[in-house]
Amino acid sequence: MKTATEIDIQTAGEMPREHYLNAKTGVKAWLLTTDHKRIGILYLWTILVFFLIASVAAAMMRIELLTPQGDFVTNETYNKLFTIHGVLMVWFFLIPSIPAVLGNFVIPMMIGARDVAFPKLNLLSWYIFVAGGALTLWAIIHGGVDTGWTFYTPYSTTYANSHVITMAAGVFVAGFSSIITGLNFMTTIHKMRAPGLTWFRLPLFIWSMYATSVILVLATPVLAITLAVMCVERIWGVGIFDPKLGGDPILFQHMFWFYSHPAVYIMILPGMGVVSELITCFSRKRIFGYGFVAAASMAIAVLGFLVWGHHMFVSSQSVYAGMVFSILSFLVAIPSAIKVFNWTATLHKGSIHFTTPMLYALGFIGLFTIGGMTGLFLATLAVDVHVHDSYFVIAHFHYIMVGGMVMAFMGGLHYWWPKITGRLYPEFAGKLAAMITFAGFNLTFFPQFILGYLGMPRRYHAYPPEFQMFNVLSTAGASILGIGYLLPLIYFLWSLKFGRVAGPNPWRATGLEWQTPSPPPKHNFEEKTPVVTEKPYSYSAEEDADLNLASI
Amino acid sequence: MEKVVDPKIYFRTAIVLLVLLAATWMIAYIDLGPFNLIAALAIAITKAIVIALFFMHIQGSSRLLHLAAVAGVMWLLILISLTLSDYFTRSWVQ
Amino acid sequence: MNRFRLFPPEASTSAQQIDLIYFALVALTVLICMIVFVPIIFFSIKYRRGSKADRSNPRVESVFIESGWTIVPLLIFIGLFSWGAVVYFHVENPPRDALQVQVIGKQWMWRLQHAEGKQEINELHVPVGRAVELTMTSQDVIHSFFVPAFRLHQDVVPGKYTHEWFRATQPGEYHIFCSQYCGTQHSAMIGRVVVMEPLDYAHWLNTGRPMESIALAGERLFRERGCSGCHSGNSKFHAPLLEGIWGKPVPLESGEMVTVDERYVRDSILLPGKEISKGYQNIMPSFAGTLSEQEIMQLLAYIKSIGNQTSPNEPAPNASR
Amino acid sequence: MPILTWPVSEESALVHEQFDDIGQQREAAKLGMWIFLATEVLFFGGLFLSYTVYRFAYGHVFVEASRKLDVVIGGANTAVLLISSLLMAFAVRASKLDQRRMLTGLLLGTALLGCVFMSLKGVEYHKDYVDHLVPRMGFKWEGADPGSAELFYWIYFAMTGLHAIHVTVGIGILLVLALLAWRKTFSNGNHNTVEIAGLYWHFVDIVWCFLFPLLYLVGHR
Repeated sequence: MKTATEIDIQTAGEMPREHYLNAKTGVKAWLLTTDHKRIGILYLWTILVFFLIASVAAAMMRIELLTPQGDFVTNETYNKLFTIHGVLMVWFFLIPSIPAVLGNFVIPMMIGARDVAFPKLNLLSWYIFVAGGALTLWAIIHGGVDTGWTFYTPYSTTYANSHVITMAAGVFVAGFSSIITGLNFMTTIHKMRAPGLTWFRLPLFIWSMYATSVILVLATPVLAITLAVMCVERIWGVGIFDPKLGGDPILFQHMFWFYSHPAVYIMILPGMGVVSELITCFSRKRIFGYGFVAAASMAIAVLGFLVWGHHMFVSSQSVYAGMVFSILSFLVAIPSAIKVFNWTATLHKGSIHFTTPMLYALGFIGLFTIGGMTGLFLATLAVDVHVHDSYFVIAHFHYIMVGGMVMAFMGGLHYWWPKITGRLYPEFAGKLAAMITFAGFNLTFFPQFILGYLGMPRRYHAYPPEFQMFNVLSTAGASILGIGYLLPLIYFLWSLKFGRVAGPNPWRATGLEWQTPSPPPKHNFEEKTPVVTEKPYSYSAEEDADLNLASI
Repeated sequence: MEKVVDPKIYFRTAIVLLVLLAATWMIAYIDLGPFNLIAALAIAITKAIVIALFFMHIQGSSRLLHLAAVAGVMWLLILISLTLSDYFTRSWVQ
Repeated sequence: MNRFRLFPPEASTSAQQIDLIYFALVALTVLICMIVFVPIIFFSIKYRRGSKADRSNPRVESVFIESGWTIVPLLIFIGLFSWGAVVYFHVENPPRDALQVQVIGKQWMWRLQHAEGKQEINELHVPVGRAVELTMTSQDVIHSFFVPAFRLHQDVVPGKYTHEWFRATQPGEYHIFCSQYCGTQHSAMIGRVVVMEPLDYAHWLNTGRPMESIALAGERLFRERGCSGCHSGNSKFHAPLLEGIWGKPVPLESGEMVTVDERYVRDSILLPGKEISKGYQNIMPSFAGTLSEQEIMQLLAYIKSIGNQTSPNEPAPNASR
Repeated sequence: MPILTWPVSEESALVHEQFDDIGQQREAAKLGMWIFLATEVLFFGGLFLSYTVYRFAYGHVFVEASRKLDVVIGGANTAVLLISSLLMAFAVRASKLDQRRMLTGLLLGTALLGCVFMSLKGVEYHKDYVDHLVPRMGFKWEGADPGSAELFYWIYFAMTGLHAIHVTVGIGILLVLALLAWRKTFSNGNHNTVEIAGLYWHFVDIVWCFLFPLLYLVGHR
């Protein structure tokens, strides 16, 4: 594989005539496509819709929390708002975003394949995703659900009087979309790698997507059966979680969190994969400790299944089980620590280009470190007794989800935008948006750590007056964060028409996906698929010391 | 042409399975206390392995398929064992 | 209670212990953030694009460093885990001499009852310096009794009793929150704990209508609902006697042994056929639906009181029942 | 597909565009199916977990409740499914040997045994309904602990119901395959689909191998 600088730079002036976007145009061509690249774009537009709805719900909640009294929306509406925010963000934005958008687009190209293993199944997974989303939106329009995204029994089965069954059905259906995506990626990565592309020459994004697919495939079915059993108990009035029959509501929590904790690793692992790509490309250097970072992804996937009990330390789970889950939760933090340290070490002796994706990647490392460390507070039994179900938990998982996953998704989107559309986004606007997002995010969620330890419970519509100052800070931050997310939406659309033509490899990156024109042809590689001969990220910081990526 | 399995293997597998069925049925009529459950599970696991090996052609297939076959069951054991660790130790509190 | 503050009041013994671990974790977080942020900023400046730093033969692999930042965090984590677990174990096990308070969580209010019988709604008056044990259950959904100032937090689950205890160290008023989402008025299900000097507490206890203690109320119910009809020495029905059985193992019809505790007595009241004592028939009527959670707790307090004395009138001939 | 001029071995005509050769395609399909079966194991796993938890909690009630189930129908059903697995295995073999009529017959035979299983199941469900064992639908239980008994029967109907749905889907697939086999779709080398359907059917049989002893033979009869 040629080193970055030798790749002949396609004269950046003109777009390739024939590529996957204009191969077959028309709505029908798009709705019946089996091209993994087009399916990725379909997913991008779909999750954008859900992200906007959930963000509106979040904005309304933040406005409500400006004042201690509940005077912006009623109790009932507030409960429905945080359920909408939770369900849509978790199942219809965070889980599908990197795997279904960037993963679908980039995985086949990165491993030198013409498409995923089962293209028709891939399209079916999008249709199932849209069907699940439609069901969930139908439930929201017809009055919403007020159980929270966790659907805890016996409230969800006996006492809630909202559209629990419809929303649970929507999530049940969307779960199968995740399963199919996971199954597709695992088979693709196992069976369709380019000649010479052994497991230890795979880019780290592929390793983290493989680990994510393992979790997608092994965790989601348990969510499906849990929601199905909850719905049956709600319809028939009798079920295994009903205390009147001697059933145990805690069993629902066990089955729900067996899925939902690995689900948070489904959300963060792809982000880690993207950051590994960005850090290496923009510090022009091979990753530090490739084997350890790849193994850390797999370790997170496996250990992630053993720790769910830390959600239930105060839920009358036995003290001894609490101790088992606590020590296991500490163990799962170690692979994440290894990854962060390895990214930091990669910067050593690199030649660091502060392009927009790099800003997002560095922001990710900063915020993910804080998010990860606050996770240790929740894994420590004694401290979790105090901060469980408080705003400390809210701040923790938003630092990882918004500070980590969404920053990485933005970084990945900016990094592969030239490959997806063939055009470059405006560099200055990109950097501006990244910094606004970073500032707005910290102002929004750092006060919530203090609020959490003060003891403000989560999902509160009204709160004692002494918590007001922190909530006002948080709402102020949320408005800045909102701007930070609107900017990319604007300049990405702008760049579709006016962005400069990017050429095959604007970042001089070494992945296989950069050795084909952008936007790539329908089958990714016109002649025969490339052969891989050496380890990934064969950059040389010395040569690229004065290469100016940011200004092309 | 993919290799084809000799019918005698299929017939032998079916007979073994039916014998195991009869065994699990008969053992249920003897009061072994807790061993009833262990015997029933052992026979059921044997039947599952026999079906997987011969009817589902796991025997002689790639190691990857072996792994995929075992993975689901291993994760189910994780779910059951850690959940039971909660239920068994609830009564330990002094 | 509503003054602005940056840190919750430390108003109970376990509060200090938990805050110590909290500060240790905050210090560790700051340390790890420095270990990550300082090198990033340093490298970003030193090795920025176009800078004239020495970039020859960079290291990309070092098993020594990797095992270093795997084992060191592991050791720190094991230390933190054990510290947290020890404090957790202490927090979860009430001392013997604790004041007994029964808490019933019901959709969107807390009903608390002291052993002496005094009842309170959304309020809890306790003496400073005395251990107080809460026996909690819920009438409908899962709630969670949360007093931030005491670092006290325990879910209240329908169908079972959960326990929590605290020893207040500072007089004053502190918030009670419900922290497990329980429906429309979840955020209205709040109250306050009033920690008083022991003298004021004793005075407060005696004001208001003279209340019969829970055990006395239980005894009254024991007669009114006809329990004493069977469960007494001179009854013509063959039913197990309850004196002196509390905490002792009792043989069941199915051959297993079960210790007589809250769960067993509550289940026997609501589902009499569930665990029948050896040598008895399944003739006891079920009281599910006719007894409220509060009344069950009162009966439990009474059965516990007579269950702890050695049975005065019968030496133990039928102890083998 | 571009019409290739030189004679093509029948196998390479079957290769989808994203695969390089037929071996890779078949191996990928098998791997995909086995991963799907892993998700099915975990899908049934939720119910096996609740069965395990409540069996340890309410063991003796489970024993009485299980005795009221009709073990003869359960045992017969197990035998029916085992034999249908045998027929399915021969069907896969016939598809590889490109014996069209044998393949169609065996597929129909397997589907028929599936229908026998379902009808026996229907009879048994009706008998349970008549015996007042169906939760919420006239459930009556004189024994010790009606709540736990209702839990057992709820789990019984949930597990066997979910399994019955999977058997019905399996029968549907088998009938479609029989039709396609009759129309020569699986001739000259395109036999992998039959093997994939076979994997699904054998999996459904394995699940029943666990359901029968765990539900019908709890403790000793």
